Amino acid sequence: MENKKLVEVEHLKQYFPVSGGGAFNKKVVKAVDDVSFFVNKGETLGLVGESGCGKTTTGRTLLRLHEPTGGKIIYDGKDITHVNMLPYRRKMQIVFQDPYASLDPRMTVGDIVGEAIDIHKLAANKQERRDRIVELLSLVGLNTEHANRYPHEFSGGQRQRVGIARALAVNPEFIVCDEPISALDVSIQAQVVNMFEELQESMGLTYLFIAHNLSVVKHISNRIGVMYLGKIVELADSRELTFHSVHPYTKSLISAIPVADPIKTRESKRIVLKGDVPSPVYPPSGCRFRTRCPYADECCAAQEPEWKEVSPGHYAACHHLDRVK
Amino acid sequence: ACGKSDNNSGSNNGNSGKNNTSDNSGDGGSSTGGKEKQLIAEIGPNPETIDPALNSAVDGGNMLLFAFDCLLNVDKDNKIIPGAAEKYETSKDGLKWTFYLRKDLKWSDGSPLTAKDFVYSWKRVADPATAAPYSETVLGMVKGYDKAAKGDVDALAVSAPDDTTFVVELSHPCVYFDKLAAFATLSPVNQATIEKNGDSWATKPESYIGNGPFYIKEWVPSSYILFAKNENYRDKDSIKLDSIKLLLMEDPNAAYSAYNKQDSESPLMIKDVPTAEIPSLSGNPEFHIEPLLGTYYVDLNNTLPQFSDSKVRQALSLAIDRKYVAETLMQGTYTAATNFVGTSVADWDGSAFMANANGGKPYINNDDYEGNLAKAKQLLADAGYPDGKGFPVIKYSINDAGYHKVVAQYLQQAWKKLGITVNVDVVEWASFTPMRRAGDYESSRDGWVFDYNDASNILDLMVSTNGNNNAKYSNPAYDELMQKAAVEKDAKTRSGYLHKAEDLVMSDTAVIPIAYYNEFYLQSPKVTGSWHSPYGYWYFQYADITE
Amino acid sequence: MSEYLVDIQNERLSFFTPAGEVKSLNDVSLKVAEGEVLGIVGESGSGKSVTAYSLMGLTAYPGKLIGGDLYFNGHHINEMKEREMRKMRGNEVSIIFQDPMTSLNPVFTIGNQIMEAILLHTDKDRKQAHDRAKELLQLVGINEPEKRLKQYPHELSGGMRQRVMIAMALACEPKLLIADEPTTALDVTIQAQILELMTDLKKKLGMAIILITHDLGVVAGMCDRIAVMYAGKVVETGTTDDIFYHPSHEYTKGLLLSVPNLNDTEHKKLVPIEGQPIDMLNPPAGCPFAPRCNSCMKICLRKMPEYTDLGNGHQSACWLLDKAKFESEVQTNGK
Amino acid sequence: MKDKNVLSFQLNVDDFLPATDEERQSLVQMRPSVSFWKDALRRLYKNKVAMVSLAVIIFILIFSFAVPSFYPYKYDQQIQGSEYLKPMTYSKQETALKDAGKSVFPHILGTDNLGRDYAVRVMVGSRISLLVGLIASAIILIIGSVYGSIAGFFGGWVDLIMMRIADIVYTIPDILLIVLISFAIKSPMETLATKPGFQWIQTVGVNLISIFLVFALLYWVGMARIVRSQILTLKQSEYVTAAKALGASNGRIIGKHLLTNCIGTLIVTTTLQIPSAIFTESFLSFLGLGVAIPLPSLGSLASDAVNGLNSYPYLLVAPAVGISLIILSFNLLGDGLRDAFDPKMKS
Amino acid sequence: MGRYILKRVSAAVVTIFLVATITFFLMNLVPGGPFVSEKSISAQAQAALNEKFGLDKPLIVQYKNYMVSILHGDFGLSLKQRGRTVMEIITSRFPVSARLGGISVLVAILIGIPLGCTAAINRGKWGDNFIIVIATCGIAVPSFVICTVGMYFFGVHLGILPTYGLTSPAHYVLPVIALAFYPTAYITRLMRSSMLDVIGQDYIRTSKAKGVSQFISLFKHALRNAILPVVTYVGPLLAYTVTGSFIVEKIFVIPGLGGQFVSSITNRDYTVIMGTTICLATLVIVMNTIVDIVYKIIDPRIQLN
Ligand SMILES: Nc1ncnc2c1ncn2[C@@H]1O[C@H](COP(=O)(O)OP(=O)(O)OP(=O)(O)O)[C@@H](O)[C@H]1O
Ligand SMILES: Nc1ncnc2c1ncn2[C@@H]1O[C@H](COP(=O)(O)OP(=O)(O)OP(=O)(O)O)[C@@H](O)[C@H]1O
Ligand SMILES: [Mg+2]
Ligand SMILES: [Mg+2]
Repeated sequence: MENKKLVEVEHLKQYFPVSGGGAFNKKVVKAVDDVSFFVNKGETLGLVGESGCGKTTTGRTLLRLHEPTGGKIIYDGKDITHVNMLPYRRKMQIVFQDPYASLDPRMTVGDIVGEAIDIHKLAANKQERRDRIVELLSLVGLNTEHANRYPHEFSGGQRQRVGIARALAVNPEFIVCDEPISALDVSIQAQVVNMFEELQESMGLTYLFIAHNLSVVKHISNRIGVMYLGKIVELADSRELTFHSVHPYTKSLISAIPVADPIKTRESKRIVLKGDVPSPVYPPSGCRFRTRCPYADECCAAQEPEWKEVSPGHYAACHHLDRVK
Repeated sequence: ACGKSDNNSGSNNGNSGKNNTSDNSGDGGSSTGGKEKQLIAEIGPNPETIDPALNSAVDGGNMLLFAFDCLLNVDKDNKIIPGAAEKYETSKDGLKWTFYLRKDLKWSDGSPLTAKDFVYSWKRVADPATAAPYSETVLGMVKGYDKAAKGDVDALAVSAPDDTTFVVELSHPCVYFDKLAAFATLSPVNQATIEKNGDSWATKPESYIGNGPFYIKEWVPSSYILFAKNENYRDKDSIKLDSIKLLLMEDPNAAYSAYNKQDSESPLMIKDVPTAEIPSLSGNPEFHIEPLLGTYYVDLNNTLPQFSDSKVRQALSLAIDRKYVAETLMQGTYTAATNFVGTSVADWDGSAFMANANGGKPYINNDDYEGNLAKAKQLLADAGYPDGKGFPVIKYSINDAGYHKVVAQYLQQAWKKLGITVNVDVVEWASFTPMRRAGDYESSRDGWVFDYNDASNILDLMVSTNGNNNAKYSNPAYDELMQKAAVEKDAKTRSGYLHKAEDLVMSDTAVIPIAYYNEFYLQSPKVTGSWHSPYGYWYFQYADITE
Repeated sequence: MSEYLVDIQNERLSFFTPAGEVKSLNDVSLKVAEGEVLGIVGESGSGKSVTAYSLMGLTAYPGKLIGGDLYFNGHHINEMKEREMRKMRGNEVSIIFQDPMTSLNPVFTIGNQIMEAILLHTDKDRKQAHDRAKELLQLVGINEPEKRLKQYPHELSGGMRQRVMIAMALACEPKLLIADEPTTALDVTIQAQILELMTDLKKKLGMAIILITHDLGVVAGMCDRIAVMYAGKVVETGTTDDIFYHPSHEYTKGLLLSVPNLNDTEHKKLVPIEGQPIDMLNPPAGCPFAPRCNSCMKICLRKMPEYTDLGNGHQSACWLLDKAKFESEVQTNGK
Repeated sequence: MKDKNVLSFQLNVDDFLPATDEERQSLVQMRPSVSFWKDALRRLYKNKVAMVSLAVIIFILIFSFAVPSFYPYKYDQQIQGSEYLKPMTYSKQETALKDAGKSVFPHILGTDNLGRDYAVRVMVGSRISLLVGLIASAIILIIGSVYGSIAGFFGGWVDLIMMRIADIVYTIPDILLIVLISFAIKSPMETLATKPGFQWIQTVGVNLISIFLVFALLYWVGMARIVRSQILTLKQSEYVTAAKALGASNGRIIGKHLLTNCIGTLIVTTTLQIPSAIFTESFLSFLGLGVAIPLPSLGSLASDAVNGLNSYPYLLVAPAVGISLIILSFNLLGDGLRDAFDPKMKS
Repeated sequence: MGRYILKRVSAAVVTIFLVATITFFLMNLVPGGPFVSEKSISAQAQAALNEKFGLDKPLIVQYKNYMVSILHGDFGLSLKQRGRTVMEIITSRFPVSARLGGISVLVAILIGIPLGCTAAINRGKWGDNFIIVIATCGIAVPSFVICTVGMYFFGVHLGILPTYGLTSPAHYVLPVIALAFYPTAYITRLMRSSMLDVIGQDYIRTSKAKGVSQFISLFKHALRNAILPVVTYVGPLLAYTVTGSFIVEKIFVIPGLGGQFVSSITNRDYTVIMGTTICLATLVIVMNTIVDIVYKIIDPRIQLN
């Protein structure tokens, strides 16, 4: 795998105003707060974390679907934080979590897939457009006949294929996959995961793969970042992360995953965290995980932990890496 | 000498003793009690004002008759009889009128009423600051009016040599001045209350002081006005009713339902009868159709080229089947017109003005419609529009009330027979009058109800400078005739001028008279002793209710 | 009558929609013993929830029970009046729904909602009910219960709300708790908390639980027995270990294979179950899983297989099991 | 299957042969493809009430638009002597004609005060009322949906200001505006009416056009609010984000994705607007601001008839029933459409 | 809450100011004037009147003067009803309209809500269809038809109800029926559909699962949620009923504000037009604010902003 950075974000921040604030001190949700990472060409970077920790926001801000509050986005060496995105819309695409909400119910599947072709004028004539749609549909395992149908006539897995076909229509290099499988049945998830892998192989795609199911992310990703409350707390090679995680949050996350193996489950000890994820409007001072962390002390409350390289390519942000076992 | 010196204002607050207005609006108070005789009637909607000087409406005038007593009154037979003045005399040249007031006249609050009050009241009418709409009509012939109307009120030649004598000097003779002296605008008003309360004196029962047979006890705007017997009235013994309750209704259906309900709350008389119900009322003894001094006519804007030819106007006039309009479309509530002045208007000698017009013949023969129509077609051809060819579309403007729409639609049909197309333009009322007055129309409905029983009242309209000359008829010969009539002191000669003037109106077809107004109303036979005057007033003052 | 707490026999249930009859449950039989935890797993739309709701008489509007017998704790549900049913609900059997966000009434306080069930089924007065509610909140691990009781659902986090739901369900110490995907809407770490809590409570209170989920991982640690449903049918039942270690139905096998295992050190390709779930409006005559089954046989398309008993209560409905039997029978019969 | 087997299952070796892919796929029936529209229509078809309403509307359309053109009487034809005939009665002349052996078409609903056949007037009146309803609703639909979608889509300050403007428009007295507009446009309209092709202006009257203008200026607020709130939720949809990610312009997103997805709401609100427009026209007839005479509208017929209710109750029946029927059927059709377009209402 | 109300008030002031401004210029653009009568009055008198009421000044000056006097709480004198102040007219008429409108809306709510709920519970059944048909008819019949027919039938033919005025409870019956007819029907339909929505919600299922009876589940759990759209409708409705009662007021001879509003416009009684417009605009805004607050009380999730 060539180690050329395709996408890079530096100190990315995305704050959303929330209602209820006064005129001067507007309250904000720090959905993404100073996040830096890069994705190499042809690799898959996984992003996991609990609901509301800012995964989706990271993905969308990366595509400038939100205007970033701060930081830089670099694509293929070029800073795209403030440029006109239209040319880049052909290179960066997104696949959504909800296969029901992400397809316009009033459009045929053909038109949904064809919309990108229309916008970027990728087809010279109607025939060409139709051929291209058929090609795309067959790429994701649907057939020609499906082009004239409406999304509600499809099952979840098929819809997700349509969503992928739509993203592929512009021949992108980079796709943000925002929890593309979590709304699917267990029996269908594997189909879609396999398809992502096959497409990556055949088309040389680069993914940012967002999910909260660590086992799937681990399965598909080369490297994984773990997010907690707007920040990345640990980032490493996927196997390194699953077997040698150093951050207490990552550890508890891994232990919390239910294993489909009764004996192992009975034997293993879950690390059950106390409490809930704090509100991103009022994040805890210092280390954001400290309110639920078994190792937290005053130091954690006072200071934000720094980003440390634990081993080559394995980063984590925690004051007590030495104490965590 | 300043006329408003009367200092009886000191006793003016004493109204509380008699008027005893408990302020519980709504339930009509004790007036519906057993023995009390209350007449409930409907003579129109909420009056805009009941200030005698400001009123210009018939229904408002009717209410003024209850609350005020003018120098002279009108009796059942439309004769002028003494009112607040027991007698009057006119100087030989007809320029000086002296009224002798009765002794011991009192306001409704008990304070004395003198000739000075009349001086004040008349000057108030002339005062431009009052902006009385009728000031010119009723005082235009009084000496000094022109100055008074410009602000110098004291120039008006009205004076009170003593408490019971009231003298008016005229600038030119006016044969019908006695009728004006009975006109509600010239009612005496109480200076003290006006000065104390300003314009609002006429809005609150407690400050509304009059000298008529009744005083206002309660007024709930848009609901009712309750008049109670005035114990200070000069002739209180002939008043049999304890109170009159006027329902201020706008909707004829409401009035009609209320009348038909026939319970203790129902009016015994209603003025607004839904027109569509009239056919079913014919023959009903409670349904009255009585003449009203007034004519319903059509204006053709004389300044427009298509109407400048009197042949055209005549043709349009002749094409109308007035009998059909009055008797069928207007259901007999109007009378087909044959002249402009109207039926009941009196001539100089008291005979009917109409009987002496056109040598005793009607100007328009309503019995030969086919003949008229043929003549109309001929006239139109003569004017250069055979079969209406080349004649522009006529826009006929009306406001939406009464029979206007019906007549308009009939005209569309009638003039179509001449080959002329009519478009009807319904204009909202507040814009309608100014539009017509500005001559900003092609043709429109019009009408006039007399203020006083003299042909000049309507004939004046056609004078080229008259503000109500909506047709913009302009004929120097006519103007001259009317001018002569205005200053002529011999009644007979004057009448001759007026007849000539009407001849001109009719031969020129200055306007197209359609029908004469009648008043139609429902009145229970229980009401006795009341009468309806051709000015549109109901005299309930001396009425009684018999079971 | 039955020795089981829950005994569902050949239940058939359809939804009569304008589009046609949706045969949601086709001959479903289930049994739950007292104190036992039964897991029901299966695809979305396979009828897990409908089964559970029908047990409580809560079948939604166009749905109708058209066959079978349902017994709960000695009651014959089919014949119960609405009034008797109401006495049972929330008292002998309680339910926790999938989505704690929408399952609590947004306009009433938590306290009000918990106390409602207590006041309804016990003789406690408001004061006592209030105390009981507080106790319940402590039981499900919510601190500051006094304050929480006065809060509205939207002021609580998802995990907290699900605890409230559990507290509400436990209010009258039911004999059976139905948990319909109690953790699907929650985060993994919160899911762990809730599962832990349920395991604890089961131990403490000893009630039977029906745990509905489509995540095999969730049932693995908690359940005594598991029923696997597919398209309105129970295709396999057995003890947890039987299902995980000796799956005999092709769907169960596929399901186990298609989940990636976190502990795999190698990158293995996943083995998905190909195809799409069937349309319940036109269920096929044969085995509903046949179109997606890799070992599908001609008979599968035509006929629904009978249950084959594999011992120890392990039952499975698959022609492959019959095939084995058939072949052995053919061999022994020697033609 | 003739060869019976010894097994308890009456089976055959062949049964256990692997099934081919085709055989398997044949089981997976895909439902016949139905477009969104067809699906909605199908549901509408099944809704008896809506279909009856539709039939009534079509019936009314025929009677108001087609029948008057060959009806023996014209709406403005005054027959002197035939005033206020009761239904199915004849005037003297007509009786004479009949006696003379001529056929006289009966006055099915009688005649009015000017001797005009009431049946044809009611028909033409419904035509006018329907036109008022349809055109006014169309105007409201266009303005309201454009305004609402812009406010909802751009949000923030744009939304704030646009919605405050809507509040203000909502509060301005409409009668005042109607009077003003009918005057302001009078002379331009009349000049226009003299031009070939615009004669109809004279027939329908300037008042009616000003009613339309007032609808255009004032009554879109309700529609705009509804559309806005729909857009506010719809714009959060992932398919809108998807379109953005594809580089779609704002116009394309509003037109192609947002408005098409409000279509159910739009249709329903519009059908419900029709009655309110008819009501407004009849209210204005009550104020004397309605259609130009002699053209009738149901509102003006009814308000005229109200005046003679005691003597001619039958004159009220036809227009009142007409108004009620139109409003009823559009309302019920609107309900039906809502159900048909609402994917949640599949049950 | 205090801050919220402050915010609303300032927004309201701006809205009312703009409405007043627009109305002011609109009404002056309309042809015709207040001092028009069939008989022309003299030029002097006309001028005197204009001067008296300040109509002789340039429009912009009139506007300024008017705004300034409003700030001092002075709405001026009626131009048509000589001697009456606008304030007096409004304060005498508003209570009448408000009482009538209030009762009508109350009746509409008291009938509409139970009817709507009943329909929703019996969805698809005979009772539901019956209620729906009745309610739709209620929407379809114009109010002036109801008024007149009611008046003739109950008032005149049967003679059991008074036909005009508002002096006793019996007097209220017909006008209230006429005014409440449409809103009752509307609320019934609104209630039914929102009730159907709510009945399908998960928390209703939860309440049933707790063993709550159908009745309580409906009236405790569902109603409070389902009533929100009705609340939204009722707020402006009350304001609308006050203005929209023009026809009813006219037919039943009720001295209310609706009739006054219409007649002030047809009379070009400028000061009264302004006064009533401001009064009604205020009413609309106040009602909307109340709705928002009631909303907040009913639904704790709502945040006032
Ligand atoms: N457009 C927005 N406006 C305001 N707040 C937002 C917006 N989008 C997201 N947020 C907030 O930002 C935070 C992060 O949200 P985000 O959707 O990125 O989380 P996530 O990790 O994708 O969660 P999930 O797993 O639920 O999808 C949340 O608290 C969310 O409420
Ligand atoms: N109200 C309803 N109307 C029509 N069909 C329904 C209704 N409720 C359920 N169904 C149908 O019944 C079948 C079983 O539904 P059920 O909710 O039991 O599935 P489930 O196994 O619980 O799925 P999930 O995992 O998605 O909750 C589905 O096919 C569904 O379409
Ligand atoms: Mg997300
Ligand atoms: Mg379910």
